[in-house]
Amino acid sequence: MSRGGLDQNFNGIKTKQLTVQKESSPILFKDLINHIVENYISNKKDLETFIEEDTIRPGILVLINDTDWELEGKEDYELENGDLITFTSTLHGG
Amino acid sequence: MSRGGLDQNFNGIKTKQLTVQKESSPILFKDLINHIVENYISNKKDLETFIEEDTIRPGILVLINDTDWELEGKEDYELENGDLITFTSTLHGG
Amino acid sequence: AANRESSFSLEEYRRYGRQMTVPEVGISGQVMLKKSKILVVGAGGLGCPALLYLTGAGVGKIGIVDNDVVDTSNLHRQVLHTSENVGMLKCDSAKKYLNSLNPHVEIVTFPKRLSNDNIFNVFLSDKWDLILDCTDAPLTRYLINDAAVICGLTIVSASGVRADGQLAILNFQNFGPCYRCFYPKPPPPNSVLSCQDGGVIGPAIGVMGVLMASEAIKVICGSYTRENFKPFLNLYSAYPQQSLRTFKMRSKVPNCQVCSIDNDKRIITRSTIESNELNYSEWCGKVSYDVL
Amino acid sequence: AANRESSFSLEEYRRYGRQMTVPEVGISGQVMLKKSKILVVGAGGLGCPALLYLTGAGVGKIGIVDNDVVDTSNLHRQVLHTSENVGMLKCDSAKKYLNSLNPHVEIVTFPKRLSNDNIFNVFLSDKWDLILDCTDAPLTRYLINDAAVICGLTIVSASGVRADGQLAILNFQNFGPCYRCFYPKPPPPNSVLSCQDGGVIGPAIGVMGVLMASEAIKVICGSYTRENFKPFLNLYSAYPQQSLRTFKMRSKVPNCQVCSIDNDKRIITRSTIESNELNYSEWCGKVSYDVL
Ligand SMILES: [Zn+2]
Ligand SMILES: [Zn+2]
Repeated sequence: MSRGGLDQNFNGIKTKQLTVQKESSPILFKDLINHIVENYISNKKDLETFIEEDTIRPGILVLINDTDWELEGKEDYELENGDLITFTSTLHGG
Repeated sequence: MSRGGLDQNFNGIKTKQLTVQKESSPILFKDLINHIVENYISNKKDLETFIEEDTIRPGILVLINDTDWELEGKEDYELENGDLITFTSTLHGG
Repeated sequence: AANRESSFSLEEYRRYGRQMTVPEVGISGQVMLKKSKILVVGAGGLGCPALLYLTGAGVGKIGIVDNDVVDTSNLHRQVLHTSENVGMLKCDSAKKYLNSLNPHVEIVTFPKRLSNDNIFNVFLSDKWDLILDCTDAPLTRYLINDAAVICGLTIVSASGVRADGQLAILNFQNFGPCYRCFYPKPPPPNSVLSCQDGGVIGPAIGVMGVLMASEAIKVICGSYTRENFKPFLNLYSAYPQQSLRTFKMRSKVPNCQVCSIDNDKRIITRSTIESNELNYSEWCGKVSYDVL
Repeated sequence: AANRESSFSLEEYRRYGRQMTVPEVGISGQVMLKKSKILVVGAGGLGCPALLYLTGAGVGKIGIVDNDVVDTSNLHRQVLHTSENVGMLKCDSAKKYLNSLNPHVEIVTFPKRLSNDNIFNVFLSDKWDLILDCTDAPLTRYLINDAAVICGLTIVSASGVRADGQLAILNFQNFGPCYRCFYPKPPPPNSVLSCQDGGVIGPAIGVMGVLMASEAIKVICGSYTRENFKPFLNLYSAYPQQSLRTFKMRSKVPNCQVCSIDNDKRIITRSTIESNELNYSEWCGKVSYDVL
């Protein structure tokens, strides 16, 4: 699910299978964001690194399967079963 | 469709979209082999490199999507629309 | 200089023959390589392998920017330097080896740390065809990106930490997206994203440097054109299985602060940089900083 | 030798510190690297980068097998050799640089071409933990595979031509498939698959060598176990977009002529090799040859 620095936010978990439930379909990307914030981010500082103005911080790349979420409608993307979501930030080493 | 030396057999074509037609379904891998032999292999020497005893030569690896065809039933694998088939042989450089 | 003429000596034919017979390079590509000038910023974990393969490939002129000296802790991954060269400037250590690898390549060094004050001098010191960003400090990436966009230069950019890496081609022919299009905002200072020292496995960062050399060859030889270039990001991971994934990325962002087509949106300019209005301060160890 | 003890000097802590902080290696992995002995066959396009990163990483002992001398036409991709070393044995040229990169690593050389007569001497010359097959002649790959299986050695094997490469781990702990499981039959002589000289782009073969070093580190540090190891084949391609695909491969083939669990099926043995019953003759330039 996450890679490149960001896995620190999630206790070092790199790939995780999530089940997001909601009363009415479709399930949108913004529902996934809420689900992650509520269930996987434990402290406030990590929250600030990940979220800004109720969406993913602009410094973080969100990739839906093999495509930048900017090309997929961002928060309004309709999640499909089996979608692979990758979060990545700039890496700082060289 | 092909990579690593074998593309020489197909006039340097590396990836090609094929439409295999047959009167009755399912279309099996062996139908694809016949289709390739009939339509894409121009001379006898190339045929010997590719085919032996009516199937793919044992020195050639056949990969169906991300899996060795040995794990997928070989000639009897039922082709699905959009399957990516890769042929590769041992490469000889280092 | 004589070594950037378009004809080859017999020795050069021998040296590059195996590479010229590959259709994607060809003799015409070899000529383009010989005529090209590439500026490599950073002679560390990424720069070492990139420099080795670019020098081997016969790039005409290579500039190396690095003000750091070789330290023992570098040597597990910065394989162009040796134990005997500990304490020497990395750009000098690199130049010495590269000259003996391929005397046909002109190597020039810039033993300085890029800053608001000197980056345009360095980037405009010659007609560079391409910048390789092999640096290890995120804010330097913004500085390099901004100056390259303003100078109209394409960047091959990579980075890595632990066992992972990223690679992208930025500002391709002033037409592809830039670093700020991808990352408009640096992570907050002292966050887990910025200051950790995660360590790094030698061949994991090494592979990124070699991939950069391949991309540089592809850019110089004209494999990418405005017609076929699609913005992308590669993610490499060494574990559990080595993988290199390719992501289709956004185009140039219309309101990007440095590369926007719209003049009014482009608030980062040479003068805002050189006047120090824009402060690319140190990434770590400061509670606040001021970067656009 | 003293340099394979499990304690580290302060200099070694400094040298490997950045690598030891990566959890996948750790201090225990660094100890395993120091205690390990790796035999690298071929100091060419694959061997050069693999040797650089394995030496940097602090493998205890490295053997280099190569009877070839450095030629100008090698230098675009065999970046561990220099123009000054043209004419020198590749294993000597490599050893000289590697000693100065990391004096803690013991480098031994075997300036010979592996053959039916000498391969067991070389493979049994020490307690090697791993073989890297960095050779460029397909029939040598069969010879190395057969001897490694018979000696119970795991192989990290890669190859490449033009802009493409392959990588696999073979005979993993005498449990994974071997080269003959994948390729039971070599292509017919003089076919397009065997004799063409396709040329090669430096960083395309270079990347394969660096990937081999990563796999070697993973094998030595115990990242792969009998429980988690899944047979795989990596295919790298530099064009149009750099890609590294991973394919899930067959397990050990029951009737493999060299690695079968069934004694009766294993018709390739040390004695069939040493008696020259099995003739791994030259790949090209012969109309017929006799290999199982
Ligand atoms: Zn931009
Ligand atoms: Zn076998």
